[in-house]
Amino acid sequence: MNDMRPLERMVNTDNIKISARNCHVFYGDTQAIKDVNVDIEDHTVTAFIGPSGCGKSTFLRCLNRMNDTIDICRVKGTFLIDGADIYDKSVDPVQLRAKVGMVFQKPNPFPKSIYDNVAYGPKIHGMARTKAELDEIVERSLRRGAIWNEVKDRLHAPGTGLSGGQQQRLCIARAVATNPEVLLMDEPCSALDPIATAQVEELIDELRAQFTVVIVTHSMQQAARVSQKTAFFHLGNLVEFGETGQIFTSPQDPRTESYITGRIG
Amino acid sequence: MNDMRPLERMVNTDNIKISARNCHVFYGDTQAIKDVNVDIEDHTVTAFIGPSGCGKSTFLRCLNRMNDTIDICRVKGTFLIDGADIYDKSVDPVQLRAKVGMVFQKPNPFPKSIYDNVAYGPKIHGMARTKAELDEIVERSLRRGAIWNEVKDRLHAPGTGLSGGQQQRLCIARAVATNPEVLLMDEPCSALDPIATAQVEELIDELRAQFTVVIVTHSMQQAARVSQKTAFFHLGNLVEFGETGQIFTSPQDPRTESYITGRIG
Amino acid sequence: METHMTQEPHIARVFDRDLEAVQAIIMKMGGLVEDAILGASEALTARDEELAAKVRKNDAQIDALEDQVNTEAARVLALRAPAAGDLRTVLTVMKISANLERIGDYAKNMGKRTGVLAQMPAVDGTDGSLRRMAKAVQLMLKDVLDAYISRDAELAEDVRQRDREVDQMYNAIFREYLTHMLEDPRNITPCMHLHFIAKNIERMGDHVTSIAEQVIYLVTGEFPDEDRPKEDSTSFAGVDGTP
Amino acid sequence: METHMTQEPHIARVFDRDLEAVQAIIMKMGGLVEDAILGASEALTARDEELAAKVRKNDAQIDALEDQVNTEAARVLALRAPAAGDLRTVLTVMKISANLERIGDYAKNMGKRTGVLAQMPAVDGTDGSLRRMAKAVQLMLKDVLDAYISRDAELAEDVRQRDREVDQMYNAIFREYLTHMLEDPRNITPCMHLHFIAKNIERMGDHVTSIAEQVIYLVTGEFPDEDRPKEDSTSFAGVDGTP
Amino acid sequence: MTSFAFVILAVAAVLGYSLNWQAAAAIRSGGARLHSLTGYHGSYALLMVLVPVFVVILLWIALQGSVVSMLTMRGLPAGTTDGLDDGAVQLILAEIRSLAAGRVFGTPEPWKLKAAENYVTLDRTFSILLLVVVVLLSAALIWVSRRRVSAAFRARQGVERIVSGLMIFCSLVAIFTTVGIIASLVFETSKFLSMVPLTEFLFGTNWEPQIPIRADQVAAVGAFGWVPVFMGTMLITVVALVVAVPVGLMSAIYLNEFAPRAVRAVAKPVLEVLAGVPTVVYGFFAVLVVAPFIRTWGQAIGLDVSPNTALAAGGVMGIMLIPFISSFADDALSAVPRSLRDGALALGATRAETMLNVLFPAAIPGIVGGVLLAVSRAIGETMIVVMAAGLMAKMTFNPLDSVTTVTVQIVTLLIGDTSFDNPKTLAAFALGMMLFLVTLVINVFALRIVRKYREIYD
Amino acid sequence: MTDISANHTGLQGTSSDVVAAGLPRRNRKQSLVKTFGILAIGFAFLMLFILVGSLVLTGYKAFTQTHVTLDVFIDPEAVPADKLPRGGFNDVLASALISHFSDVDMTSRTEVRAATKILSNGAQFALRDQVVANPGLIGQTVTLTVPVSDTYDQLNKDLIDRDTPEQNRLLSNAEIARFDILKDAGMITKPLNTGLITNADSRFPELAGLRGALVGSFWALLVCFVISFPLGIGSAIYLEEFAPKNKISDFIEVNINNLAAVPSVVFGLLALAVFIGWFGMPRSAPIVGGMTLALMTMPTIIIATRAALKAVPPSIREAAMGVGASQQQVVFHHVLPLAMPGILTGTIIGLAQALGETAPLLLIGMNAFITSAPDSPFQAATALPTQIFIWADSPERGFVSRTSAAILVLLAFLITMNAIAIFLRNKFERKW
Ligand SMILES: Nc1ncnc2c1ncn2[C@@H]1O[C@H](COP(=O)(O)OP(=O)(O)OP(=O)(O)O)[C@@H](O)[C@H]1O
Ligand SMILES: Nc1ncnc2c1ncn2[C@@H]1O[C@H](COP(=O)(O)OP(=O)(O)OP(=O)(O)O)[C@@H](O)[C@H]1O
Ligand SMILES: [Mg+2]
Ligand SMILES: [Mg+2]
Ligand SMILES: O=P([O-])([O-])[O-]
Repeated sequence: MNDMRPLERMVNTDNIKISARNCHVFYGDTQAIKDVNVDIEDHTVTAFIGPSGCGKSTFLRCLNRMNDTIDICRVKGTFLIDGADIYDKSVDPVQLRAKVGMVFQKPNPFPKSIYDNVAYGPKIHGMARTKAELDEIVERSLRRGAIWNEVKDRLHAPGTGLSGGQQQRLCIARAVATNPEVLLMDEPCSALDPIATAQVEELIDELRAQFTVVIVTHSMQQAARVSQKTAFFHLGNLVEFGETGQIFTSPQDPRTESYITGRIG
Repeated sequence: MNDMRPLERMVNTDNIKISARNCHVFYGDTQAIKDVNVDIEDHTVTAFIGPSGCGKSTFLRCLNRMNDTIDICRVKGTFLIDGADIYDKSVDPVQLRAKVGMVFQKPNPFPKSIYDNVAYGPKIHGMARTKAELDEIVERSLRRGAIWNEVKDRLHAPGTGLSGGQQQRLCIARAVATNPEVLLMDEPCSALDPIATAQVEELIDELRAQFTVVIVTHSMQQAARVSQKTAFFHLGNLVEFGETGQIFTSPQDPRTESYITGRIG
Repeated sequence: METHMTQEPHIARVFDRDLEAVQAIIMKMGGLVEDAILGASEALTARDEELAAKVRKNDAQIDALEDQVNTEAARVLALRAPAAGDLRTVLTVMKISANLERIGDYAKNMGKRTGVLAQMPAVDGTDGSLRRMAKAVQLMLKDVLDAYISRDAELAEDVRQRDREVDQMYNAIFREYLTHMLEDPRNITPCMHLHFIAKNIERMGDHVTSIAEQVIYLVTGEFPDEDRPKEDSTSFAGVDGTP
Repeated sequence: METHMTQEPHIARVFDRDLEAVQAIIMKMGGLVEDAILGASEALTARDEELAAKVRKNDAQIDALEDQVNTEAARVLALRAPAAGDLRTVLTVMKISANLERIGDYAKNMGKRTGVLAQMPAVDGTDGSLRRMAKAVQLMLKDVLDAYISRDAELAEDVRQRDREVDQMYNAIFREYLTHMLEDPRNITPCMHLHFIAKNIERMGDHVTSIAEQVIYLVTGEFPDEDRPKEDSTSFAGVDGTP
Repeated sequence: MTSFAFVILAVAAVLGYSLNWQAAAAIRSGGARLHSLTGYHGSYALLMVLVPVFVVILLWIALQGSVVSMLTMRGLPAGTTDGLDDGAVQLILAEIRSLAAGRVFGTPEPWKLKAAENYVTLDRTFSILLLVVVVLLSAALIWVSRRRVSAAFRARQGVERIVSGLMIFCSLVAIFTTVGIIASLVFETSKFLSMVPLTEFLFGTNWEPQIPIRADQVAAVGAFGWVPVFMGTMLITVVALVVAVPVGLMSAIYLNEFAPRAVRAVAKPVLEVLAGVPTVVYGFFAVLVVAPFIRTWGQAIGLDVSPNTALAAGGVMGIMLIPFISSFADDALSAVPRSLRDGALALGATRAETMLNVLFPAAIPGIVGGVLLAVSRAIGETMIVVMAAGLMAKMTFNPLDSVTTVTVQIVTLLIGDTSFDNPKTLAAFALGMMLFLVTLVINVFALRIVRKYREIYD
Repeated sequence: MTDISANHTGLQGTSSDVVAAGLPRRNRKQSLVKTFGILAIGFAFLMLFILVGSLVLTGYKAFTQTHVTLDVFIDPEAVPADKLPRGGFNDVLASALISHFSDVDMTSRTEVRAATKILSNGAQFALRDQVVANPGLIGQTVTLTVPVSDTYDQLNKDLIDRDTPEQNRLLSNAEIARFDILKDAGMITKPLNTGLITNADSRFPELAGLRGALVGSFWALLVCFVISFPLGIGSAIYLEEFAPKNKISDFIEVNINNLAAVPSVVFGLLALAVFIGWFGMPRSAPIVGGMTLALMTMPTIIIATRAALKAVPPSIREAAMGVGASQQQVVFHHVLPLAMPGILTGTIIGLAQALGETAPLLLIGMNAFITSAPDSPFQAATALPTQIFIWADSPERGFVSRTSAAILVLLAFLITMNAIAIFLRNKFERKW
C-alpha cells in the first residue's frame, strides 16, 4: 500500500490559489490562530477540521476579511490569493468578497424570491446589463447550485419556502452568482439532515471543477467524504495538512491520529 | 458470516421493558406515526433512526407523554411500560416522567447551581427527607453522569458555566437523579462537537447497565456506535427493527439499506 | 433475496465512482488472470517457453493491481465508512482480489514449471487432461466474474458446484501420474512437476469457488450454508492412487 | 514510526473492547494453529493416526474462528467506521486470520496425508527434515504473533527473513525425495505425499511471512519495500532436482 | 372593622396552612409515601381559605353601604319620601349619611337624626356580622381542607386548579375592560344619538357644541357634525408623521448599522428618555417654545399664522413619535437574523446596500406595523393637542391654521362638572366612540401585521 | 467541464473590473445614507436639548423664592388673644411693612393695600399659625420671614425688565422703589424654594407647591400597582403558559394588544362612565385615578411579562417537565424567576407611563383645585401631570416657571424610574 495512488482525485499540486504565511489572529489579547502557513490549491476541496474552538472558522473568515466586521479582531501575516495580498490597503473588502464567496452554517436565503436571491449579487456589482443577461446568470448559477430543476418552475416563490437542504443549495447558487474564484463554507451542513447533507456534499464535489473550495467542518466523516486535502487545527495551530486519504489512513502527527480515531479525551 | 454472534453485547431478549402496540399518532389531521409495534428491551440502548420528519421524536415523546403538552396531538394504541399502560387514566403524567427520564437535543441545564440542577427533581418528588440524603442523591447522580470528578469542587457554580459536553452530562445526571427506569434521549449529541459526543456516547454505553435507554439520532454512525437495537422509521412507519449489527451489515428491508448507505434521494 | 441490492446510485455520486473504480480494478485483474490461466495452459501444452515467460512476467501486474485494490479499499473504508451492501462490496472486493492474486500466482508457477518441463521428455497423454482442467477453471473464473458483475448469486452457486468436476479431474490426473511414475522412473521428475501443476489448477478452482462464495455473500448478505464442495481426495490416496 | 500507535484508549471505551475482542480471537486462532502445526508434525513423525485425526478435527474450530473474525471485523467496520491505525488494525486482523486459516488448512492436510502414510512403508531419514522444517515454521508463527501483540515491526521483519531458511530446507527436501523416488519405485507414493507435506510446510512459511508483512504494515502504515524473500526454487528444479 | 376582617383572614389562612402541613408531615414520618409534598397540603388549605373568604369580604364591603342605606330608608317614617323624585331621595340619604359620620350642619329634623342613629347601628351590626361570617367560614374551610389530608390526596392538583382559576380570572379582566369601554361608550353614545341623528353626527360639517341649548330644543341641528373635528385630527396626524417617520426611520437605520458602539450606547437611552417624557410636557413645550417660534418665523416671512397652529401641535407630536418609530424600526431591524446580514456582506454588498436591500425590506412589515401604531397614537394623543391646538373646528388643510381634534373636544366637553344628560357631555362619548373605533381598526390591522412578521423569524 | 472553466476564466477578468468600476459610486451612496442617519439622530438630540433646555431655563428660577424678613409687633389690640384664631393679622403685617416706607399714607386703605401687595397673601396665615401655636407671642415683636408676592418675586429674579416703559410693566416705578428700599435694608432674601415641594396648591404662585400632587400621584400609583401588577402577571402567565391556543385565547391576545394601544382619553371616558357614573365612586379621587391607570398599565405589564416569559427558552421548560415537574411547577419554579427581571422592568416602565398620564385623570376630575394633600386614596386630589396642566393653564406669570419646575420634578421621577428599569435590565440581562 506504499503506492497511495488516488482514483478520482485530480489534484493539481502546482496550482496554488491561496497562500497564507505566518498568520496570527488575535481577539483582543487572546490568540486564536498561531503562525499558520498553508497553501490551498485551485480546483480542490480543502477541509479544515479540529476540535471546537481551535480556530477553524476564524482562519476561514480571514480569507474574505469577514473578520473585519469584528472590532476586536486583529490579523497578522500575509494572505495571498493568486499572489496578491488581500490585506493590502488598496484592496476594498467589498471587492474581495465578490471574488471570495461564502456559505454559512445555517442556510440564510434573503426573504425574497429565489430569483432575487441569486440576482442580488450580480445586480449590486453591476454584472448584468440587461434583464436577459441577468436571467442567464441566475439560471447558470442555479444550475451550478444543482437546484435549477427543483426551482425552475417557481423562480418567483420566496426562497425561505424551500426545505433546509434546498435553501443551502440556493445559498451556494447565490454565492456562485457573483462569479467568485474561491468558495468558503463554514460548516455548511451542520443544520441539515443526512439526506440533505449528502446532496450538498455531492454538490461541493461538483463545484470543485470550477472553484477553489474551502470547507470548515466538525464532522471528520464529512471532511473525509468531500475533501481532497485536509488541514487539522489544534489550539490555533495547524498540526497537519495533507492529502485527505493519507490523513485518514496514515496521519503523520499523533495528535491527528488521536483526533480522527476518537482518542483525544 | 451466518453466525452473527455479537461480542460485548449482552442483550437479554426475554426482558421487555417497553412495549408499544398498534400505535398511531396524529397532529390534527396529519398522521405522524402509523401502526407502530415495537418491544424495547431492558438494559439495552435502542436507537431510532430515519429521515427528517419521519416521526422519531414524536414516537419517543409518546413514551413519557411529553406529547400531552401539545394540544393537537392525539395518541392511539397501547404503550406498556413493565406491562402497565402509561396512557391509563389513573396514571399521573408527572409521575410517569419521573420514571421515564428525558434528555434533550440541546443541553438545557437550569440556570442554577450544578447542585440545584440535580437536586431539583428529587426535591419536587419528595425523594429526600434530609439535606444529607439529598447530598447523597446528587453525588450518586453526578457519578452516574460521569461528571462528578469534573464538578465536585464547584457544585455551587452555575450549571450554565460548563462546556457543552459537560452540560449534556449534567443533564443526564439530572435525569438520572429521579431514579428513572427508562432514559429517553432526543438527539442528545447534535449540539456537541465530536469529542463531547464521544464522551456522551461512552456514558450512554455505561448507562445501559442500569437503565433502558432509547435514543433518537440523526446520525446513523451514532446509532451504529451506541445502540444494540436499531429501529428505522420511514414516513411514520417502523420499517425495520433489529439488532444494530445486523441492520448495519445486512438490513432486511431495501428502504433501510437505501437510507443507511446514503441512497434515498 | 435479490432485493438486497439497491441499484439506485448514491446521493454522493463520487462514492459510486469510487466503488466502481475499485471494482473496475477487480475486473481488470480478472481479465489478466484468465489470460494467465489460458496462457499458462497453452504454454504447457505447446511447451512454449516464451509464452510461459510472459505469463510469469505478467503476474507482477496482477500483484500490483491487488495492492491497488487493497489501497483503494482501505481508502474507501476510511473516507466513506460504507455500511450494509456497500461494506460488503468493499470487503468482497478485497477477498476476491486476494483470490485472484493467488490464482495468478498459480498460473505463474505453472509458467515456471513449464520452463522446466520443456527441457524434459514429454509424458504421453498427460497434457490433454491438464488443458481441459485449466479450461474448466478458466471458464469457472469467467462465469464467476460475470456473476459478480451482474450480482448473480445463482450463477455463482453454479460455479461453486462445478468445482466438484475440477476436483474429480484432478483426482483422475493424480492417479494417472502416479501410474506413469511407477511405470517408468524417467517419468518421475516431469510427473512431479505435472503433479504440482495439476495441484495448482485444482487450487485455482478452489480459489474460484471462494470467489463464488464471496459473490453469494455480497448479494445475499450470507455465506452459502453447506460446506464448500471439496472432492480433492488425493490426500487420502493410497498406494494405488485411490483414496 | 512507532509514533503511529497511540496507546491511549478511545473515548468510547466500548470501541477498545471491540478491537481487543477481535484481536483476542486472532490470538486464539494463532494458538490453535501453532498446536496444529506441532500436532501434525508430531503425528507425522510418529505416524500417529489418532493425533492426525485430532489435528484434522481441530481445523473446524480454526475455520469457525476465522468466520468469527470476519463477522466481527465487518461489524466493527460497519458500526465504528474506524480510521487510521484503527482501520489498519481491522484490515490486518482480517488478513492475518485468513493466513492463519490457510496455515490451519495445511496442517489439516498434513494430518490427512499422515493417515495415508501410516499405512505405507517408511522412507528412511525423511521425517527428521520435515519435523525440523515444521518446527521452524511453528517458531516463526509464534514470533510473528508476539510481534503482532507487541506491535514489534523489527521482530516481524526478522520472521520475514527467516522464511528464506524454510525455503532452503524445502529445496533440500525436494531433492532428497526425488532421489528416494528414483532409487526405489515403492517410495514413489509415500514420497509423493511427503512431497506434498513439505510443500504444505513451505506454504505455511509463506503465510507466516505474509502475516509478518501485515504486522509491519499495521505498525508503520506501509508494506516492506523489498519483495518478499522467495527461495522456493523447486519450480525450476531440473531432472536432478537442482534449479 | 373591615381591616379586622382581613387580619382574621390572614390568621386563618396561616393556621390552615400549618395544620395541613403538620398533618401531611405526620403521615410522611409514619412511613407512607405522599402523593404531594407537604408544602402543597399546606398551600391547599391556605388557598381554600384565602380565596373564598377574600371574595366574601370584598363583596360584603361593596354591598354593605347600599344595603345599610336601603334598610335605613325603609326604616324612615312612612310617607317621608312620598312624592319625592329620585334626586331628592338621594339628597336625603346623603344628609343622613353625613349626620351618621358626625358632620352636623344646621339643625336637622329629628327623624333624620333618628335615621342617622339607625344607620350607625345598622352599619355596626353588619360589620360585626361580617367578622362572624369570616370566622365561621374560615373555620369551616379549614376543617374541610384538613379532613382531605391523606397520603393519596392530590393536594398539588388541588392547588394547581385553584391557581389556574385565579389566573383565568386575571386574564378575563382584560376582556372586562374592553367590555366596559364598549358598554360605556355604546350606552352613552346611544343616549346621544337619541338626541342627535346619526347622519348628522357622521356627515355634518359643523361642530359647535357650545351653542346654548334651550330646554325645548333637544338638539341644535348642524352643531354636532364630527367631520371637521376628524379632519383636524387627520391634519395634525399627517404633520406629526411627516416629522416622525423619516427622522425615526433614518435614526433607526443609522443606529442599527452604522453607529459606532459609543454613539449607540448614548443614543439609545437618550431616545428612551425622549420616549418617556409625558405628553403633558410636550404640550407645555409646544405652547412655551414651538408655537411662539413658528408664529415669529411665520410672521417674519409674511405668513398668516394663527396662535394655535396645527403645525406646532403636529410638529411636537412628531417629535414625541420619533423615538416610538425609531425603536420599533430598530427592533424590527435587529430581529432580522444576523445571518442575513452576513450573507449580504459576504456577497460583497456594502453596508448601506446590506441595510437598504436586505435588512430594511426584511423588516418592512414590522416597521409598517410600527408606523401604523404611531398613526393610532397620533390620532388618540390628547395632551399635546389639548394644550397646543385650537378649540374651533375648522375644515382646512393649512397647517398654519388652527384646528381642533377629537381628543381636544372630548376633554373640553367633559372638563368641569358634568351631568350625563345633556348632549354636550354625551357628544364627548360619541366622539370617544368614533375615536375608539378608528384606532381599533388601525390597531388590529397593525398588530396583525406585526404578529405575522414576528412569526417569520421566531 | 473544461469549456465551463474556460468560460469561467474568461469572465474572471471582466467581473473583477466590473466590480471595481462600480465601487466609487456605491461608496458614495453609503456615505449619503450615513449622513442622513446622523442628521436624523442629530435632530432628535437637538429637540431633546431644546426641550430640556427651555424647561431648565424657565424653570430653574422657581427653585428659589424671594422672601422678606419683617419684625412684626403683634399688637394685642389687633390680635385679641381670646378671639384666636381670628384676628387682624393682616393689619399687623401691614404696619410692620409700611413702617419701612415713607411714601405711604397709613390712613389710605388703597395705598396701604397697594403697598402690602409686596407680601404674599399667605403671609398673614403664616403669622396666624405661629401665634395660634404660641399665644404668648401676643404683645411681642416677632421676626417673620414670608414670601413676597409673585410680581415682586419676578422683579427680584430680573424677570421684570426695569427698562420697559412703566405703562407696559406690571409694577410701577413707585412699587419698584419700595421693593428696593426693603432690598437695600437687607430684608429681602432668596432661599431655596422648599415650598415648591412642601406646599399644596394655591391660587398664588408664590405659595403654590406640589405636595398635594405628589401625594395624589403616590396614592394613584400605589392603587395602580396593587391592582395591575398581580392581575397583569397572572393574566400573562395564564395566556403564555397555560391557555390552550384557540380562538378564545387568540381573541384575548388581540384584545390585550389593542387595549395597550387604545387612546388614554378613552380610558378616561370609561372611568367617567363606569367608575363614577355607574358605581358612584368619588370624583377626583386617587382611587379612581389609580384604577383607571391600572387598567391602562395592565396591558403594558401583560405584554412585557409575556415577552419576558417568551424569552425564557423552551428548553428550560422541557428540562423541568422532563424531570417530572408539573406545568405550574415548571412556571413558578423556573420560568417566572428567570423572567422576573424583565417583568419588573416592564412594570416600572408601565408605572412610569402611568405617572405621566394626564388625559384620563382630567376626565375624572383630578384637575380640581385642591389646597390640601389627601390623606387617603378616597379624598379628592390632583396628580403631578394634572397639576402641571393646571399650572400651565394659569394666567399668572409666576406659574410659567413653576410649571417648568414641576415638569423638571416629574421628569426627575421618571428618569429615576427608567434608570432603575435600565439598571435592572442590564444587571439581569441573560444570554441564553
Ligand atoms: N468574536 C470573538 N470574540 C472573541 N473571541 C472569539 C471570537 N470569535 C472566536 N473567538 C475565540 O477564538 C477561538 C477560535 O474560535 P473559532 O470560532 O475560530 O473556532 P472554531 O474552530 O470555528 O470552533 P467551532 O468548531 O466551535 O466553530 C475560540 O477560542 C473563540 O473563543
Ligand atoms: N407540534 C406539531 N404540530 C404539527 N405537526 C407536527 C408537530 N410536531 C411534529 N409534527 C409533524 O409530525 C411529523 C413527525 O415529526 P417528528 O418531529 O416526530 O419527526 P422526527 O423524525 O423527529 O424529525 P427530525 O429528525 O427532523 O427531528 C412531521 O411531519 C412533523 O411535521
Ligand atoms: Mg466555527
Ligand atoms: Mg426529532
Ligand atoms: O494460496 P493458498 O495458500 O491458498 O494455496
